[in-house]
Amino acid sequence: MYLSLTGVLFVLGLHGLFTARNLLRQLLSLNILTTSVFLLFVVLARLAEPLDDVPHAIVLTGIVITISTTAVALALVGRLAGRTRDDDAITAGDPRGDAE
Amino acid sequence: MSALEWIGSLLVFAGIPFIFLGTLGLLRFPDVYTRLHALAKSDNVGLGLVCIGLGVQSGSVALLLKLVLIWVLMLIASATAAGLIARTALARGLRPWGT
Amino acid sequence: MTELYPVVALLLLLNIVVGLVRILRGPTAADRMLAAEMFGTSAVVIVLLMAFVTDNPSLVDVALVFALLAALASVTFVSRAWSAMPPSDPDPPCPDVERKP
Amino acid sequence: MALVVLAFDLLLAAALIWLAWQATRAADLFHAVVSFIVFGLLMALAWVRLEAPDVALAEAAIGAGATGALLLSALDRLARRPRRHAPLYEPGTAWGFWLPAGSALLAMLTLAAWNLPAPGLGNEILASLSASGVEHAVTAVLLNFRALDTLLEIGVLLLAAVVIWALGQAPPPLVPSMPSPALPALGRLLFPIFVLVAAYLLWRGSHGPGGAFPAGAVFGAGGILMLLAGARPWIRSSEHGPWRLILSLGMAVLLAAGVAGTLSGQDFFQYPKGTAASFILVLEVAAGLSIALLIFALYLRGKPREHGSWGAAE
Repeated sequence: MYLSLTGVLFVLGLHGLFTARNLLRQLLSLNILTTSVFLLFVVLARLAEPLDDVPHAIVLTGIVITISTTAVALALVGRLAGRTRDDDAITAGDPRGDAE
Repeated sequence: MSALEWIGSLLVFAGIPFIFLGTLGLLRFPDVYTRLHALAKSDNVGLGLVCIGLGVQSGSVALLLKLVLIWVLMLIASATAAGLIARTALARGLRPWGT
Repeated sequence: MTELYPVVALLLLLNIVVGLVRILRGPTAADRMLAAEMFGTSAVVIVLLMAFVTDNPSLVDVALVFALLAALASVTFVSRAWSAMPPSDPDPPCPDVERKP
Repeated sequence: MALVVLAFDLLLAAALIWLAWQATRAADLFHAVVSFIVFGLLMALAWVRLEAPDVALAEAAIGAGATGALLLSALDRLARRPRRHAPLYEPGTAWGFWLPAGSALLAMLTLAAWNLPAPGLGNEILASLSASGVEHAVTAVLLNFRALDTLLEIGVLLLAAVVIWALGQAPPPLVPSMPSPALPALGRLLFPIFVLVAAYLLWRGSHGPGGAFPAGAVFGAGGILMLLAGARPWIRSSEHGPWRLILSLGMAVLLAAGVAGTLSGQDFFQYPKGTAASFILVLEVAAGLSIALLIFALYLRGKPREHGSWGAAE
């Protein structure tokens, strides 16, 4: 069951990563993609008998790596937004609640 | 089933409806201020009852204290957040409902 | 009585799912943030119940970390994100409830 | 009872998929970010369900705390841009392509996942756990059996901080539209508890879920909270010599421990017999401190300024 969840999240993340025009959205998609891979690791660890702890440790490492990549990407996006006034790549949309 | 476990379970079950009521308020109340009002009070009463109930049920003082710490932390967090959000909302010109 | 705790956890999860409607509908950013905060409370209760059902005291630590970091998201929201949003047009009144005259 | 558990799992999975969808497709950016934060919250519940309390702890500390704060703060740079009616997504990526392609990919992935061999290192870990110096298997893997991974991971964190500093000065934060006296009070009240919980998690690591990563993340989140509450960050360009040292302390100590093994004629990261417990304790403290400061440094989004206004209270 959680295996199929992994697949669905993976596809959703991939879709967002390829089609979103906004860098922050792509970043969120990338994070969802990573989470789905973590989920696969943990599900497989649970299938093993007895419970396998190595994937857990790897996922812990992965979470920390993910936050460092996210932080670097956010800093870069922030710089880009500061540099270019009007760029399609970082069209930030309107973060308020009433868009569209 | 000892008396402590009964009391603990009853407290837990007494706390759950408060959390549901908080969500009801979140969904049905008309503006940010009333929703804040519903959540900040109701949810924390529910959480407090559950924490104390589980602590009583476990029969361990250390665990009870830890659960109470969790409750106090949530109280601090939600009280501050509610105040901050309401203040900022007012400063941004969000008019309370009915005015 | 402990046997009923999984049912309670399920109901609380349902509670969160129902609350997702508020995130979907908004209407203001503050409403979404509030809903997220509410999920924090429910998630803490679910984790605590799970800790008792599975008899795993380390899950209480997970709840503790949740409770500790509950304030962080709302504080960041208020002092960074929300203050930066364009204040020109006022937030719309809630459309799903009729306003009193 | 099994039915209740199944219903719980199904509901959780449905909510996660819905939130992932919202996070990638929602029309407005703030909605997407909040969806992602809630996604992280529910993911922690999923980790708990999947009997991975260590991962749940890390997700709660990093996902709910640091990532949320990072994303929400990033919005302040991006939020000021005028509203534009550009398409949110690449044109030409029609459903006619993505629906079959996604289903096909999904089918292949599921097939592949079913055919993966189940990892079965559990017995080996249990067998060598007594020699590792700690009682908790995940900590043993992280800091003894696979310490190389941890070394490289801290290396990546350090690299991220260096890259961010190299981008230039940290942008000055915005002043909130309505400063509240509650905020500095919150910082003063909560920071000691943050430190206490971080120390507790570090201590727990040797015999239960916990350890350097959640501890460091909680400590770092405490630093972020203090910054939001208007405190001045203590990492100053001119005088942050000691802070630079602590930033690289974890990396240095781990590297030293690894090389020490090699120099004494053993394998890389093989601790002398009987001293593994103390080695791991030293490594945990160093790594925890470093991770805390690194996460804080990541949050600053640039090289700290020497002078000038920092916190909201100034």
